[in-house]
Amino acid sequence: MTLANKTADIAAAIKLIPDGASVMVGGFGSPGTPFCLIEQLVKQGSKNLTIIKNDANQNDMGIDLLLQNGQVDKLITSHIGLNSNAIALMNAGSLEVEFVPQGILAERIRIAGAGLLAFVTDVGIDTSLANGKQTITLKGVDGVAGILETALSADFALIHAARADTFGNLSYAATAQNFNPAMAMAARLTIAETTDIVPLGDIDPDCVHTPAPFVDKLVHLPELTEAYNVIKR
Amino acid sequence: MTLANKTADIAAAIKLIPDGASVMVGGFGSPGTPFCLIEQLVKQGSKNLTIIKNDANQNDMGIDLLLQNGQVDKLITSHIGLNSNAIALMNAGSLEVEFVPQGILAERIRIAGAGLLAFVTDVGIDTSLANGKQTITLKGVDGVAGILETALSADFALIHAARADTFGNLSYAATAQNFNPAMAMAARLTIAETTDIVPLGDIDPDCVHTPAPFVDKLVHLPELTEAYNVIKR
Amino acid sequence: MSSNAKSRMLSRAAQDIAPNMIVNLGIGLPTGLLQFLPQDFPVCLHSENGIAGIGPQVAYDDADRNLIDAGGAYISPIKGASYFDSATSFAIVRSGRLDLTVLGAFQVAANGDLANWMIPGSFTPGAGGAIELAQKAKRVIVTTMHTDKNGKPKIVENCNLPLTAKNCVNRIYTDMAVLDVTDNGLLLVEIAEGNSLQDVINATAAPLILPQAEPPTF
Amino acid sequence: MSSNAKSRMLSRAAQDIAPNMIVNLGIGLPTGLLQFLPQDFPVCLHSENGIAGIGPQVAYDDADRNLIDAGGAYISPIKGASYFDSATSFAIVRSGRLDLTVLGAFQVAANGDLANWMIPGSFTPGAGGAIELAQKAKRVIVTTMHTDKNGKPKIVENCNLPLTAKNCVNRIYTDMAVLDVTDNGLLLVEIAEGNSLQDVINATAAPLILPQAEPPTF
Repeated sequence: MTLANKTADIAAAIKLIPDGASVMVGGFGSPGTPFCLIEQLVKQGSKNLTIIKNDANQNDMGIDLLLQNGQVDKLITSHIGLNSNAIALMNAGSLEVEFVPQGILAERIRIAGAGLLAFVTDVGIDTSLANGKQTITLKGVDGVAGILETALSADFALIHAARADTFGNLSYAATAQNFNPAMAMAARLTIAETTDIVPLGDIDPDCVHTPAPFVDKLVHLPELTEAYNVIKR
Repeated sequence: MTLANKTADIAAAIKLIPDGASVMVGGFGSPGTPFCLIEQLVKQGSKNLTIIKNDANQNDMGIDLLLQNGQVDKLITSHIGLNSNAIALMNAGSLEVEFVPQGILAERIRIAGAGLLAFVTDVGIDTSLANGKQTITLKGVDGVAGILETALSADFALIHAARADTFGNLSYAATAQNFNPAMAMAARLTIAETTDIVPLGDIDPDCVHTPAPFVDKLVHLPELTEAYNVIKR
Repeated sequence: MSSNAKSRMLSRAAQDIAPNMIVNLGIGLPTGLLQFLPQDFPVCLHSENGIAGIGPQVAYDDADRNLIDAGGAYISPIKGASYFDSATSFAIVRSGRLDLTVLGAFQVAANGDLANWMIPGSFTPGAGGAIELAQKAKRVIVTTMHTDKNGKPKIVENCNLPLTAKNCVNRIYTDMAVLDVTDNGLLLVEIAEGNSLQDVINATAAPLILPQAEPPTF
Repeated sequence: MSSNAKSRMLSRAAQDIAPNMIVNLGIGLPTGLLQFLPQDFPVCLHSENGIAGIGPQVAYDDADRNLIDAGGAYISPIKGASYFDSATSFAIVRSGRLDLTVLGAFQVAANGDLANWMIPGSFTPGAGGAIELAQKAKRVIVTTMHTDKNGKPKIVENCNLPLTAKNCVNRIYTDMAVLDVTDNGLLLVEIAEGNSLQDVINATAAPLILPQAEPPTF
């Protein structure tokens, strides 16, 4: 038995993303953000996107470039406090923002990746976060048990990995892991970028973070650009 | 900052398990089964246990020793086909068995470990597996969406790891991983056994399978007994 | 089933595996398909106990005690394999990443219902991972003897055993025939050498849609 | 707040960290507690972006670009650290593995309600991980200035800002006092040096339960 080679040209991979697509983007702050894939999506200009990302990066980098370029209709996120442009767009009514508590966001994505429909949690049950959400009572238990949080899937996931083999097994470095594993699972088509594509067998099967069945396209980056460095403040 | 040393004597660790406890036991077949912790529990003789394990091991090994010793009231499992003793006890009415589809069992455990209450799935929705279970309709969606599967937690988890550091970071080998990571998360007290306890810093933080916050007690095994070898057939 | 008939069935079923599929082979007969794939065939074999990239089985003396498939056979990984926990393994299954699963059967119904995990009163081992495999793989094929050891048909109009999953089977390979589950019922696709059309009809407890021309043999 | 008052507050709050706790320090003021722990103090610091075992912050030039805390500061791991994904990180939080979290606040109510993520109409950045930290850590302490920059009390009878979590705060450390949330309301535990009892009462918009004896200073 042998395994498929999933390496692809960056333009060809991003070309798959049409107007109106929903796109998950890995990263928590800068670490794990697929800056090169995002920049290609900016260059390509796909419009009316729904972007799902933990945060909105900082001004002038990462998904802020998509926001500034008017490509995004809706952002599903946990926190945009470091991006004043995103806050301004939201306040001006030109960007719809759905806020989700961070761990609930991660779990809604993971649940979708696990092929499940929803989960029940007591997180936020006594606050305005529960407004408008379906509540669930459990058989044999008095009172409302929790809020129903629905699975969050997407058409595409853009992933940044430290390392990949040609079949698409991925490993991440330190806190660059964050949302990438769950997003790779939850998208109908997952595109991963990395500077380090190694031959089959060069990643210890015990040290694979994202198994290749979750990865569809693999883009080789010749080098990391300046954006990958955490911003000085 | 330094980190706690969680190593414990096997007798002292298992002593914590009282009569009537619910105990998750890692392993799928032999790989990942904590045979030594189980044997200590047999020696100790705690009674009226609820055991949660993917399978019932094979006759005369692993949790079959607990079954034969009359220590188990209830077994929650996905498959007991390789243990004729377990099937006989079940048919005789002296062992209550709750069958759960394997992936649903894994997810009910993981959901508990993730501090959530339940999840919704369409798995088994059109079969007798749905009998007696709560069904859920989703707001704005016609018809029944799925079955509510509740989180499955336990008082204790018994885990077999290939390697651990003294703080309790665990790594597993090959398919011995199986149910161990989710069970370590889902128990109120997690006891892990391993032959290989290494100093802090000797496990690459990127290659930790079960982070130490999920592990409470760490038992050092001087060696693996014959039971750890997959049975010849 | 003669070992010839079995080989012919498995060899024919192996043709259902297209290049670069992700495939889960159920315990028992289905695992036997492997021997009929070319050695360098591009396919990723998944086993629900936590591996993608299964290679050849290995003898006990060479076995890694931590490395088995879901049936308990000692296996080797191919280059590019990955190991993962059970929750992730079934995330692969339920999220539709399996292109194909090959399962055994107690009964298959004309509408694709599958019963393969329980014979009430005689055999109740639990379903293991079969329910999710049957319900969630993109394509589900069954390899089975056409009749049980008492000669009773296993392909039936309606299953009377508890179902593994409804309406899930796409194709059935037996020692006697290849059958497709269609919206209109079971279509006879091929007949195994040495069997007549009437043999197949007699051994099947569901109506068969017959092709216009003489069905090819395999 | 003078840097003296701030140091005093953080130094006092640091005493809330018992040996071998697993602790999450919120963004901003709470991170400052670290400098008041002995260098070899046994504690596991968790950050929700995916690390347990945070060590000292590092300068930009020495930073690993893949290694930050949830506030974006460059950090180092201590020996025995682990990295994990966001879903696992919040599994640690929601399953009650955090012994303690230290959070900032816009408002804290007499019953322990916390508001720290949204000022409608002026600041809506999203809650990040605060909701789950506040609701699920075994012990929740708040470090905050006693009043906002306009001198308005932040400790109130009832929050009028959207809540992060209800009834979650156990103790409040400010530049003026230490207050415990009890079933009967806020108990004044200690007063910061240089403040009178009346100063604290004046700066607090909720009734205070006063100790029998003169409260100690810190």
